[in-house]
Amino acid sequence: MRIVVQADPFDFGAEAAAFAEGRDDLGAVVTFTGVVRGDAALERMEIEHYPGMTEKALEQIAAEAVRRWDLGDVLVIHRYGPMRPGERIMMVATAAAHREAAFDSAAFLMDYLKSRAPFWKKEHAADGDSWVAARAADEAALTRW
Amino acid sequence: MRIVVQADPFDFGAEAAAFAEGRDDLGAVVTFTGVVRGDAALERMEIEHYPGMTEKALEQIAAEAVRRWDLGDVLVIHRYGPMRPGERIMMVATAAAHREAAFDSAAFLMDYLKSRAPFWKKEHAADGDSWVAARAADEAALTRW
Amino acid sequence: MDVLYFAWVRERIGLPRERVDTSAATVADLVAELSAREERYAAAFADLAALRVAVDQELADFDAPLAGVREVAFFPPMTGG
Amino acid sequence: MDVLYFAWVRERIGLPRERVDTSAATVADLVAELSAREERYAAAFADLAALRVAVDQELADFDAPLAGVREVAFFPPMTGG
Repeated sequence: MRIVVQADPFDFGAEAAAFAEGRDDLGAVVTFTGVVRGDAALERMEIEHYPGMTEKALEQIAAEAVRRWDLGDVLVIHRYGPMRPGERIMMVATAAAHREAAFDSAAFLMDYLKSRAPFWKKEHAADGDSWVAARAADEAALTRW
Repeated sequence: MRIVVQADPFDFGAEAAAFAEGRDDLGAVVTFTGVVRGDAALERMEIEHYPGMTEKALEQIAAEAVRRWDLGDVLVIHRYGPMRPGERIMMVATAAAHREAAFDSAAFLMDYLKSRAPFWKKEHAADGDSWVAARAADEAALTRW
Repeated sequence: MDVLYFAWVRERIGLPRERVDTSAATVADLVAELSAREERYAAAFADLAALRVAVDQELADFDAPLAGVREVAFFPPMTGG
Repeated sequence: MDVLYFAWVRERIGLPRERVDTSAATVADLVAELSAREERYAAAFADLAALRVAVDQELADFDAPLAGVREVAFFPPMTGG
């Protein structure tokens, strides 16, 4: 299990390739990557976080995934600070013997990370700045677990 | 949409990094990778396929995913021939505006690929060879879509 | 038409493909015709529930008609991914 | 104790953290105490349904007790991922 919170970009290809590499007990690997979506007006996205609590919250969420599914490995990387449209914000990766556990645990990590890890997105656009509002659908997604 | 059927290994890290790279309309990217699981006795796995029909079946499955979800891109790579435990057999990748579509379509592709694309696995072990039997759970998984 | 065999069906029949001249109306008729030929065919086709069939590279049922068909393939349930 | 503010709560109050000497028994008491101080606090805490709170870096409710607590943080619903 590896949890990384950093301002710098991460190398998604290298992280994906190294995750669970050569492990022959894990038949299924799932990755999810979040990317800054842009529209004509968006100049940059700024992610604020709560140093200390962020790492703790991500570790608790990952530990809960490991408790619920039989996972061979879990990776969470999340950036903070300024990012441009098209840049990768974060990734999770899960590895399990079979695909159901790998898919479900990755979706679980994302649902909890969205609504329970202390990150806040602010959009800086040509026509002004605004904090991204939490989606009701994201809070509702937690009830399925 | 890209469908690749080949005997050679593929570079998972490079494929994952290149998929939907820089697309700022796609906030969510999911990958699934299947790996040869080993146990003490397994020496190698051999995958047989049906040239011509394989490509056609994978294209139909990917087209159906694009019809059901609003996907910005889809990738399917599947190998055939001999492989050793720990080697990557195949991958799928999906990209969408939001995570629900990316997760669901990747799981859909895997469920259909498992039971509807003409691949057959044979295990070569120290104590003999055997064809891998289809799992009832894999056929049952199709009913959820 | 061309008849193709994959995985253990290929191994049991002993060849990957063959040219078959037939007037069988359906896949099931073709199966009956081949099974009558030789024991190895009868053995391969003994349990149709354990077999899948593709007609011109599309999955089909055993009652699928063969008129105009160029290629029929028999194989066990697929195990990709 | 240390009181931290994030996102628009931080902007509205005008600072990221401060040291508060308080005898508030619960988070809700602390909110009432801060709101009584100055208009910017009252504005930030006007709608508690739009706020979340963490006590010693764990998500908590507004009725959570503050005895022995070192750090309380206020922020809007989270939007990571």
